[in-house]
Amino acid sequence: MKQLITEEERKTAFKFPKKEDAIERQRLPVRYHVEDFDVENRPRRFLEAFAAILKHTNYRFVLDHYVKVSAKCSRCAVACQVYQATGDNEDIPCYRSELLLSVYRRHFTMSGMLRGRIFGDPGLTDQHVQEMADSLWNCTACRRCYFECPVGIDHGMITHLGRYILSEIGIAPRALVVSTREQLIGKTQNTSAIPVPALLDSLEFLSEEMEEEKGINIPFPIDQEGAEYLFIPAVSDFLMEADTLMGNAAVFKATGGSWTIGTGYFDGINYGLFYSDHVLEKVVQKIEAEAKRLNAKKILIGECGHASRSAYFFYPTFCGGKNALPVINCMEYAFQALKEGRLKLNPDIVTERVTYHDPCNISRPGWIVEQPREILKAFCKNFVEMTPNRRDNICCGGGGGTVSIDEIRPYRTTVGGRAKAEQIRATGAKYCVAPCANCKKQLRELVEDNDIDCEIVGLHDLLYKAIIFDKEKEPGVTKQDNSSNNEEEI
Amino acid sequence: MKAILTDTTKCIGCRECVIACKTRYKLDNSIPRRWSAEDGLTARNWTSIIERPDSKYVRKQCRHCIEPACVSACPVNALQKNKDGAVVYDSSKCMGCRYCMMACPYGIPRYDWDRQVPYVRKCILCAEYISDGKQPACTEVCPTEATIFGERDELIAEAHRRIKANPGKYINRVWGEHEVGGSQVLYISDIDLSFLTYGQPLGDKPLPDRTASAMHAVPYAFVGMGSLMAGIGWVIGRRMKNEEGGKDKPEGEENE
Amino acid sequence: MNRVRNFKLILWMIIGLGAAVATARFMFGLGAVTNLSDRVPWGLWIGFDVMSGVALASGGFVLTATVYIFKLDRFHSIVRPAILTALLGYIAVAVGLLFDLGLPWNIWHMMIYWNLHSPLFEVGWCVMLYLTVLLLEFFPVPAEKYGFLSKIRGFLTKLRLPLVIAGIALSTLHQSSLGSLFLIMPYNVHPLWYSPIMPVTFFISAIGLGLMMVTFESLFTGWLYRREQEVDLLERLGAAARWVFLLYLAIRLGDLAVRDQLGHLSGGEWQVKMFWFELVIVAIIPTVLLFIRAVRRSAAGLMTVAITGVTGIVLNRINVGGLVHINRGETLYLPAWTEIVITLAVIAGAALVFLFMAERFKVWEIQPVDPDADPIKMPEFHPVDSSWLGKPEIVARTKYSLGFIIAAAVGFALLSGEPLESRGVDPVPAQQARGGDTLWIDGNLDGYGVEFLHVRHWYRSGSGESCVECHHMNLPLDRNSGCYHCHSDMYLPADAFRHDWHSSPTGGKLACHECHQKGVVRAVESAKKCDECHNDLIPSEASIEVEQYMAVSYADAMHHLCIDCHTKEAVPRENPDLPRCTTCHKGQRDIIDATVLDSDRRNLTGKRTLLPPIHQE
Amino acid sequence: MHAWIEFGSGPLFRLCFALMLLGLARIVVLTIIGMVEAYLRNDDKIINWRELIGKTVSWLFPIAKLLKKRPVYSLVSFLFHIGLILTPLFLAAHLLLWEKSIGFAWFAIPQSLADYLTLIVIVCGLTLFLMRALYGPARAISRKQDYIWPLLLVIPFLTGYMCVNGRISPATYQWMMLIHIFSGNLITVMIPFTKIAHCVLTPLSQLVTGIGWKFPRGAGDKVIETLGYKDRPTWVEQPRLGLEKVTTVEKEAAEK
Repeated sequence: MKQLITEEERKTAFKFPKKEDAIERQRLPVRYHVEDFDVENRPRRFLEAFAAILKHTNYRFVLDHYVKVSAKCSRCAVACQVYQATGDNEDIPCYRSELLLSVYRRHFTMSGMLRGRIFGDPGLTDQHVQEMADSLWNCTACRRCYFECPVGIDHGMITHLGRYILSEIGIAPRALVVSTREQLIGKTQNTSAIPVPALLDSLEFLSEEMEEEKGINIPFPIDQEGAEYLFIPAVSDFLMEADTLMGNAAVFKATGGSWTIGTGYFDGINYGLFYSDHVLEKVVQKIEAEAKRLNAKKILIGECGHASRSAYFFYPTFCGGKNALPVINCMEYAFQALKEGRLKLNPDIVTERVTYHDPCNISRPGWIVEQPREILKAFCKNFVEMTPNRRDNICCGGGGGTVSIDEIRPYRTTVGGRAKAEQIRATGAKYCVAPCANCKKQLRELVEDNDIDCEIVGLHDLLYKAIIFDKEKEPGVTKQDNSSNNEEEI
Repeated sequence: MKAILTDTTKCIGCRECVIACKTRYKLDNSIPRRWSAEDGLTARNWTSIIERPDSKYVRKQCRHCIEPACVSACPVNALQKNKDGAVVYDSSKCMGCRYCMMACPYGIPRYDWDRQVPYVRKCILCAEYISDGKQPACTEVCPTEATIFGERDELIAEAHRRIKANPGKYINRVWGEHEVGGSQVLYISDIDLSFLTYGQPLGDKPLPDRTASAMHAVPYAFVGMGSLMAGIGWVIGRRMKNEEGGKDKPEGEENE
Repeated sequence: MNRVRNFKLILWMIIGLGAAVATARFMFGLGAVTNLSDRVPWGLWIGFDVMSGVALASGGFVLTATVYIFKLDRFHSIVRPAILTALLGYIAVAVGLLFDLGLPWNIWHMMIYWNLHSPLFEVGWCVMLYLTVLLLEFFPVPAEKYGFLSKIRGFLTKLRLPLVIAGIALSTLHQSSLGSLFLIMPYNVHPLWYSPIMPVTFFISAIGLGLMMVTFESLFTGWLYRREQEVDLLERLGAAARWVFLLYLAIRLGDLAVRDQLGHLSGGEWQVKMFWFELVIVAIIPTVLLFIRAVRRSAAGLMTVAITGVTGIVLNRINVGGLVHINRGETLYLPAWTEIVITLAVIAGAALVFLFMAERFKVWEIQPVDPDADPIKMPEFHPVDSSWLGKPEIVARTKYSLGFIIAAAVGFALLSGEPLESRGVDPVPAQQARGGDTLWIDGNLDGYGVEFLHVRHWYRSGSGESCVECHHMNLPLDRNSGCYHCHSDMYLPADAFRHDWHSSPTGGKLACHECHQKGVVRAVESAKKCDECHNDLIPSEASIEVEQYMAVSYADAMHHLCIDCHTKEAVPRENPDLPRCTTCHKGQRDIIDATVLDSDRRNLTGKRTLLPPIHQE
Repeated sequence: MHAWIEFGSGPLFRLCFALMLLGLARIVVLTIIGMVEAYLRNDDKIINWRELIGKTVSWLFPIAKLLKKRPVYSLVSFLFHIGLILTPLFLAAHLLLWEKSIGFAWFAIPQSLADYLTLIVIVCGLTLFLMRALYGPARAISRKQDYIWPLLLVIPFLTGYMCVNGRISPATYQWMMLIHIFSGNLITVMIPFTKIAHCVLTPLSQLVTGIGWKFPRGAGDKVIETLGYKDRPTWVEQPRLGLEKVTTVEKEAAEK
């Protein structure tokens, strides 16, 4: 009965329609997650998973509402950068939502019941499931269309739900599933599979490097109980974005904040946000467990859009509502420090033109929009905005987890990110600040593939360069600990 | 006790009394209802002239019984008999059960069927006017003195005097003298007035007496039934306990 | 559970229909939705909702007596549903009464204004007290589910015996007092029903009805939920009920004999037939059937008996409550559909609450369980249309609300607009026969009027365009108003000019100065005349002048129309009698030559126009 | 013909109108019940009211958004909605019908304005239809009913305009009125059951989305349990990284 999806089947099944006037799009070579799942009865299993999810979650009333109000006005088409690039009907947000809404309408409402009875509508077909599978993973889940919908339909949520259902029947990108599996039940407990000793080594190395560069000891506190902030960056920062991490440490050093990195769990990445509420919940709860273990007061998320969003918006949801610990982003922290004058920046270091890319996940809800700009304006003389910007920005093209699927890099850089590439090119900036692990990766590939002369950096990379340490005011604790180092420097 | 005596032989059917009544109580116009065709009384027509064959006219109005069924029936005392004997209506007490309309042997009280806030309406013998020593509107305006107002005893005497004085003209009966305990609106006539009670001959026994016996039994029934049940329950319970003997399993509470 | 769901859907639809009617009842008054009249002030709502409702709920006191006084513990399993039925029955009575009372917000007056002579007062008090007793008796059942109520529950359980005794005593009082209500109407209630021992017969029939109602309720819910039916228990109830019915039969017939009213039975009136029909289904059929053992032991047999018995006693209550009253005059009362709908809706509401309670709390020994409510159960798609509408509560919410609104909308559509205000009003005869041959002009519909040979007048006044000589304008924007819309009373003048309407923005939108000249006191006399604006309202040939804002009274209008013309015509026709009253008022209508009007009268009667019977002395 | 018009504007209209009102009330109530249920099931009770209300208002009065993207389309659809709402509700002729049936009415817009609005609705409706038919993305997402609706909405306006301005009418007044009434009724009754329901649901959309984004805790586990995938990792038993403190914390949690 059980049968794996064979390579052959996938090749024949996954085809994208071609449009003459649009960019010729390759077939997305997404490797779907293959578990021991029955591929025979996909419609039935899809419906069962759908029903089970409707039964236990809150999506039912949302869908009920959406199927009633959807007016099919096609305004969202102008908002979607993927559609603008491909011209493919499948990429119109409303079209994509309708794929799922039509299933809901047919199988879960009175009108669908009547349609089944009177017209003998056979209902969901395997082809339709396949169409959903193809379409839903194309979306970058940037939710720009939500702002364009006059009746207030959040296509992002429908995509979110659709992916959840598909993942329940085993249709989810392998890259996402593999990494979350490592994160949740693997040995290393993080998506990049960094073992703790390696982490400690690299932190020590970074600490030393900072001492060399800045001439001051900037420690990475590990497993300190009772610290005010539990720092949870995207795990890729530890490997690839050392500058960002150093910037974070430097800001804490300069502001004298009490923080720590937990070795029990230190990964902010939450791919559950992209494909499964179940995983989302479990990952968020891991953060909670670590915060409890270290008795932290607040949770501080590093420079990462979806990590911030999944923690900020879902921590109260999954970890005890009102009693949940407050979650803040490191940029909020830096901004607060800057406002209070605890953070001093040298305005003469970064003289090149700088622009700022809003990661969708934190800017779209209006959460972190002005803070990084204020920080940048404080020390970058040549700061320019992209158009459009702020809450109305354009996605980097790697959102919704697509960035971690290496197979589709050409698609991401030529289709998904085309609009973004044009934007960046238009600004003519040397530095593009993208305070998000996903955006950074995607944008780097984007500028590389599109030959744009622009360096993609994190906000804290620049902060690290510009920060001025107030040495007299250095807290006594660190002084004593590292007294020898300090003396040498002086 | 005041009364009205109507001599149908003198009535010319001019309806001055109807208009006077409506004017005095500012009764507005009513949509004619099918059933009001029978006697012309409506919630806004408290008195009416019924035309009988051979140009006979009979005025219909509330009879103001000496022991009124409606007053006895009203559960909230909205209908009361005042010191002059007028049966008056207190709309602020009424709850609209219409038991009075059912109880009246003459079928007098009328209802505001077409209003959201309906009241029971009928002739109130111009109660506030006669307590000031004035006359009811109808008797005041009657051009032929067919309907006159006065003390009940005097009017009864007058009625009998007229009947005696004109033998053969009147039917030898004063309507309202004895029926259901007597009423304060009296008629003498040369035609049979039984159509005012839909052909039913009324006895002399006041209607409230008929329920009184049942009502008097109420406390006894309550106490009697209560103690009977308590007694039976006690006896049976005791017998069952005896039968069960040693087994002391508490009954009742455990089951429920 | 599908059967239950469909049943509930039907109940919700009935309630929807009822909601529409209830809106009309409170917006437009009792007259709009009932066929009640001054001659028939009590109708179905009293006869069924209140009188039968109270009687139907008597199962409560009968069974509590059986179980707690006579200690017949085997009936214990049906005492809870019986108490719940009684409780809901009494609440339904109260709700039904709220519709029937003209001033329902004054219902509490019964508590503060005491009239100890009124049987209705006593009934009211007993119902209120018994309702309280029933609430206290039933309270332990829902309280089982909530731990924090356990103390009150324990206290009430201890108090049960006194409560039961008080309940029985109160029931005895008001079940019989419902009979006492009619003691005051010896001249109204038909002698076959009126009897001084009505309180006793009411009480006995209530006991029988209580037993039958418990049987019916148990069998019906058993069918509904596919429960095991307690036929063995019900058989015993039936065995008891046969003696009650036999006693009832004996008392009814014996009473007739004692009061020497047996002679009425030989009459051919419909009331006699009704009496026999009632007695047969209320007593004879159930008694006979219940004496047959096989019937008592089969669910179908018991159901038949229960239905006949219940119907019979309900019929008895309706009969006594208004149907067989003999002082109705010519007015015949049949309940309007709206009345029936309200009655059904009240019952449907009670049934829904019953089912809700039964599903929620332990009313029966075995609480019915909905298999779909299991939280972890895999949703089942319907095999035919492969749809799944959600969890049971969501399905219920969706379907029932849909049924409710559709039924309510149908109700609003059926409640016709104009007759709402004018139920019981006939079209004015003069209008009805316009263009006909002979009119019977009868403004106040009292049956006394004037014969009018229409064709002759039309011919005399020149035929052709002459209609406007007499027929004047209708109301603006009005198609076929009856005469009474302006001439609304026979004798008093009425307002023809709608000042509000003329000044309202939706109507004439006229500013004050457009009719009232500036600097002049604003009064009727100084205002513009109607025909200055409405110049096309009356054709120029008309003999009527529109100057007045007050329409004259109907009688005056008619007289004005006729006398003017007759006076003018008197000279050329050399007929001095023409303008005299007696020319038209030839006496009353029985004096008019019957043959002249015969055909027309028949036509008119066919058109719902009521013509009074010819009075003959 | 006259009888049909009477029927259409009488019982049929009452049926359709009642269905519309009750149906709209029903979906609003059902949505609110769903919302409250979801809200109670969630742990996260924080709702950003300012944001939600701000977004709702900005779409209900989309002045600022009008000129951003697709300005022509936005303007046409805005005008279409204005006319669609104002004209049926505030036309004097309709108000007279209201006054006749329910006894009161409200202020009317001038007839000339109503005429202009009607023309605007007709033109905008046709434009919207054409835009849908000619614009690629719109065509891609349109269902049959999406094409039918703008045309259907235009019909009563067109016929209504022809009734008022009889000279341009191709058929008699009666026919136009008949079509006007029946198409109006059809639209009225379909409002709560089709996408036109957005007329009452749109103000709730942002709140629905806001609450929808908060998920109930533990739902994922229940879904897995319901689906019964035995071989599915439930993420429940997770081996922890070998630091001592982690395991102790877990043990404590397990003991609790």
